[in-house]
Amino acid sequence: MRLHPTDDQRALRDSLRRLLARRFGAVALRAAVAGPGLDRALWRELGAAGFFALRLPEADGGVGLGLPEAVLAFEEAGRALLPGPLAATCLAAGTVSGAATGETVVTAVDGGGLVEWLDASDTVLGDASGAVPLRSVDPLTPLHRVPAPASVGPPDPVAVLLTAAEQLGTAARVCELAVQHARARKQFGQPIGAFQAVKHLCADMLVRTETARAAVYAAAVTAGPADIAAARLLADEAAGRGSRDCLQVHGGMGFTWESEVHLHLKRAWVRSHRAGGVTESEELLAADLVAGAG
Amino acid sequence: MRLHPTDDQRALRDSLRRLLARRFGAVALRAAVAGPGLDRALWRELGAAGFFALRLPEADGGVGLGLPEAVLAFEEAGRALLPGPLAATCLAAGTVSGAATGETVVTAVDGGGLVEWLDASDTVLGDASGAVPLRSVDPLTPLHRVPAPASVGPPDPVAVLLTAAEQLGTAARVCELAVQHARARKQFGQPIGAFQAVKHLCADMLVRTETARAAVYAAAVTAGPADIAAARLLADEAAGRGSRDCLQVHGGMGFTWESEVHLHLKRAWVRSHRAGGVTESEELLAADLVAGAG
Amino acid sequence: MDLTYTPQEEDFRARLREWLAEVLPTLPPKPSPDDWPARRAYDLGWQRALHDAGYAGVHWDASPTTRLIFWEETERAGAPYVGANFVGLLHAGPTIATEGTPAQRERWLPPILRGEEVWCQGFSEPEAGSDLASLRTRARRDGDHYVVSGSKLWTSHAEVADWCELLVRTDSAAPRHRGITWLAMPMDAPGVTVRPLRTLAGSAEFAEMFLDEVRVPVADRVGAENDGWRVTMVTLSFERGTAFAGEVVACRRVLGELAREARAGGRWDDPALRRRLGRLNAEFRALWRLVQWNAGETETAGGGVPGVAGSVFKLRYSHARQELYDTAAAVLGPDCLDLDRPWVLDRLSSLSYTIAAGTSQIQRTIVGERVLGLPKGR
Amino acid sequence: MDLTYTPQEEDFRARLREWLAEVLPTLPPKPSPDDWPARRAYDLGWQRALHDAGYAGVHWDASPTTRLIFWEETERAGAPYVGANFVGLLHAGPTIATEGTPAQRERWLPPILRGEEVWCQGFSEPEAGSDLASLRTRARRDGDHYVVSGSKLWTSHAEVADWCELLVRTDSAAPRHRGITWLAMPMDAPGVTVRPLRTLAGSAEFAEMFLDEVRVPVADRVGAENDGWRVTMVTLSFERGTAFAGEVVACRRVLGELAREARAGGRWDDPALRRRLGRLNAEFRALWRLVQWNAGETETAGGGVPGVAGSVFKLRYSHARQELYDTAAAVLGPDCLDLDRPWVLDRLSSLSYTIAAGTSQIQRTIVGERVLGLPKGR
Repeated sequence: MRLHPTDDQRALRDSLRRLLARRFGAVALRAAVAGPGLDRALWRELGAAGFFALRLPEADGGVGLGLPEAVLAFEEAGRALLPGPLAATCLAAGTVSGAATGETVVTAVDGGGLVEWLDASDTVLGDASGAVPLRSVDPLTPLHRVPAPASVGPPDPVAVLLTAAEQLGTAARVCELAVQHARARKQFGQPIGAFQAVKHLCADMLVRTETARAAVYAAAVTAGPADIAAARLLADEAAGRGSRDCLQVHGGMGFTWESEVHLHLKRAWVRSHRAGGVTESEELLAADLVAGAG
Repeated sequence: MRLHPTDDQRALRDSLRRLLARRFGAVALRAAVAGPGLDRALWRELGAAGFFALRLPEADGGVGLGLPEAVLAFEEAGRALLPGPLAATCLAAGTVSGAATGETVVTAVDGGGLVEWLDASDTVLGDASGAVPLRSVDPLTPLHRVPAPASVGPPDPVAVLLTAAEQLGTAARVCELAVQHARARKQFGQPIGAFQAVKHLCADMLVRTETARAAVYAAAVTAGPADIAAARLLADEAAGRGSRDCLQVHGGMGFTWESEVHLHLKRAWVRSHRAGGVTESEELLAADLVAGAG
Repeated sequence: MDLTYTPQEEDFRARLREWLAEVLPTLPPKPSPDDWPARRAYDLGWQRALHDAGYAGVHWDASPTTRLIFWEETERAGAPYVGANFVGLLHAGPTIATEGTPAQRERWLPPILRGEEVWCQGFSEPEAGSDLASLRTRARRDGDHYVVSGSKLWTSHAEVADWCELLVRTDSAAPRHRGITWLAMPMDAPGVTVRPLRTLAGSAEFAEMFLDEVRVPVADRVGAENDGWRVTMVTLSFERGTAFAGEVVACRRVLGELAREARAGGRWDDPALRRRLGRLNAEFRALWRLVQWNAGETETAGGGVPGVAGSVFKLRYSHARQELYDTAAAVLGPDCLDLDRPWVLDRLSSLSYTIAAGTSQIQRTIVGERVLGLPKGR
Repeated sequence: MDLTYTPQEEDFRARLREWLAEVLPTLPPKPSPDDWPARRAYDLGWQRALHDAGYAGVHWDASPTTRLIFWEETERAGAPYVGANFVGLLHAGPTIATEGTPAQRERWLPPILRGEEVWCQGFSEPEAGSDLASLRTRARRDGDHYVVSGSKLWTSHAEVADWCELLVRTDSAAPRHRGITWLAMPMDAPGVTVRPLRTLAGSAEFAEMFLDEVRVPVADRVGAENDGWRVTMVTLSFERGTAFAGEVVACRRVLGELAREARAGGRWDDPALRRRLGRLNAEFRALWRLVQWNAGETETAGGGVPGVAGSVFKLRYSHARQELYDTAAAVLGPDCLDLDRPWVLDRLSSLSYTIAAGTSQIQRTIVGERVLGLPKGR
């Protein structure tokens, strides 16, 4: 029993982190904010690296790995603020032609009626008729809203878990950013991270991140609905509160449009509304407590 | 417009504070914890000082003052952890003979079914038949529970406000205790109050206390139900969280039975269940937002 | 404890209310947020109207209670915000009024009150935020001028300002708080470059300002050389007590709108959301009482801790305002991701409340040390 | 990422479970909390039973995963707590095992494992709580003895202990962390006075201990003179990773009981309470995963921050446990004021979780400095 990623899993994570650093680093991120649009070349490169086909059996042209590997990949995507309907395309690999290779970009109508990246996608799953564009709070996630979304069943647990993994990536990244800033920025003659008020904010960010990490990784192993719901709640909290605390640590510096921090907060907000939102997960976990108890 | 107590009001408050310091100081408090029981001599002394008859018109033998003075008196009682069914007796002055003078101790069945100091009281308002004693969490508040309390109307707003005033007294007192300890206690070569983690806990205690104070005093002036509900919520929070923060600042020292801190926390818990509890106040304030809006 | 207003105050309120009812419908339409010259003209026009009606000096001369009534009534009536007049009316002006020479007061104060000149604030720097006293913008004497070089950050309305209240370092050998001087710098002086600073809310309210050998006459120094820190602190907390009165009124209005939106949208049936709104009602009622408390605080200290006003209010209010807009997001559901819906942009803006004008961390230290008397750390 | 157990571990679990099912029904009834001698006998008896069945050394010899299974299964089965054996098994014992001489190991370890001797901990002092290194209890050499004077606080099971692991100052001139020595002191030595310390929960789990010229043989010193701080730190975090496994299992059981109580009492219809219980379910599931994570952490560090185990877990768990019992109070309503109702006393006890064994404030500093590498304050 070892919840830590294996050597192979870490190698996969590291190679994806390198790919994203090379193809979607700080400069590319800023360019994407300035001129939104999906980078299809990057999308195909991700496809070639197996990003969308991780869980597809090798017989079907996939990588033949499992949820743990997908979770690590999505954690990296979250860390890098990689834009696009990643989860929808990943889930469509194997059913929608070209999704696995990154040729086809697939989006989906969410239960709440939102559709991400509708204009940039080749295929949309669900009924998006009458969809109207919103002015999205997240400059890297164009949104449409379907006026009267068809009542759908409970969200796909895998979609919930992959979203949680992205939130975990944000949580880990904003903790890193806060610590970097707290070490470098000096006020009152010392790095601000030497002040307990800042140091303890950072510590709490790490605690939330590592607790969420344990929950997300375990849910990737068990794939149980309650474990996934728990992972979602913990990761949402770690990403949302973490981004805010990171902003607080950055002070005025984090409020500039050029800063990466607010992009994490806004993306965390977008993700927290996916797949039923947190209330649905809370209710599932409440019901789980009395399940089988009559 | 000046929400601060007037000179007369401060004189009244100061004289009551002196009376309580003399008659119910640290030694008497500890003795009361060791051997519970209502000090009838003190009760009569309070009566003689006008504590129960503050709001009774002079024509009826009262002091002829108003809610503001009663609130200041109850704040002092809360500060001192004065035991006994103070609010019930105060509300009964003018209707129950001897209540105003402190000769008669009056308790009441609360809406939630609890009765404080039943055995020590001369008169009980409401139907206490079948009341069974609890083992009270607060060593200075004996409790009975009525098995099936008669459905009562909404709580008397004055009772709610006087309870809020007691909570304010606790909030102010635990803030003082925390600051005293943080100044005196040295660890790592300096007073612990020099550490931001402790200093900021204390600052937040003060912020909660002073915000609650403004709300409680204003409610005493307007006597409006929404103002009173707001005062209750703010004062409950200031007392409950303040007591806990005070405990945290005291570290191990606050955990001894001899410490005053836990008595404030326990009394704050008892008070938070009086008169409908906080949920009722929250609902009243929610309804207030849409009142008259159709 | 007294919440009644004097007949004079009630009269002031009645006259103000009457005047607002008359004048507001005659105002030109609000300019676009991106049209800076139009915004300047609009804000100055409003100040001129206030001046002509006798309300220009309310912040400087009137009692705190009168000021509170002024903010309350203008917000209730939906009058324009102080806008571009903020620094002139609420900071530089009072500083000059207190510390300036008669000639300086005569030169600068009337144009502020009449709505003729806009001021901006050149205090913060890239390396001097919370620790303002570490500012590095240098000024050296050259005859009867100072020559100023450095950069400033978070300067609001810099694009349309006529004057800048500027803190510069005139003695780099002196202890941090000593070698600072307060200057009035004309924004059209050669060497001043202003670059808009876009915030996370997407707007460009603020600017960076670069100063390259800018010449400022010694005669435009307020207070003594190297005494600028004290000069600034005299008025830095000016208006803290009551200037938020309007904002609290605005928050309470938003809260009512939220409750009605929740009822219309069906979310009112969720008791958790309803109680959260109820708690916010308590919160903003209490904050309003705290504003009233603070208005009375300038007289002799009574119950409560004296001097508690500014930082206590700011700590509580910053948090409450963020919670207000987080609750708005809960009311909106997925629509909270749409910048065109009400409150969404406000939610983004509210994120700065725990940072701007002293972070919550700094405020807690102030409360801990100056109000509670806790010792400074080593 | 792997949550499967090895066949050996599964076998261990199965045999343990079987043995527990056999032995637990044969245990004598639990003694009254106030009957100290009976509690000592009960706790030692249970340790003896574990020893005879081959489980005594599980904390010292087995893998972290095996220890986790041990805590999980004993808690699930409702086995007795470690009780009076706590310090011997989980602190003094491992310290002696690591740092003691062969003769010391032979003298002290077997009686701990066999359930024959009880140890208590003499670390904290009235003036040395969070800042343990400031301890003042002095020991001076007198021939082949130390002569110890001072006082200790929060010594649990002192009334029934045979030995005390004692930290004393042997060099008051040395830097704080240097002049400290670790001694094993017999509790029946002349000059030892124990006074019970009643806590806010009304119980007397703890004691104060006064030492007046107590003579301790130099031979009973573990480690070198003045090296006691290092000796202690070697094992202070021992078991942090997995020792809480049983408590997390217990909290999850309580949570299920709370949900059922809420359903029975009608409060389940309140969505706010229901969701709060749902959140706690997430919380304790995650804490369980963190325990499992920590069990795997002793091997080479993988993803996540290495060394994160103890303090991260304690910070989160302390808060979660307090929230659990606060939620219990919400489920109970006014009955939460009745000490005879379940969870009410636990709520009081849970208040110490953010203080005992390092306050949350101290833990955050540890995480900030040792894990995140943030600088120390001046």
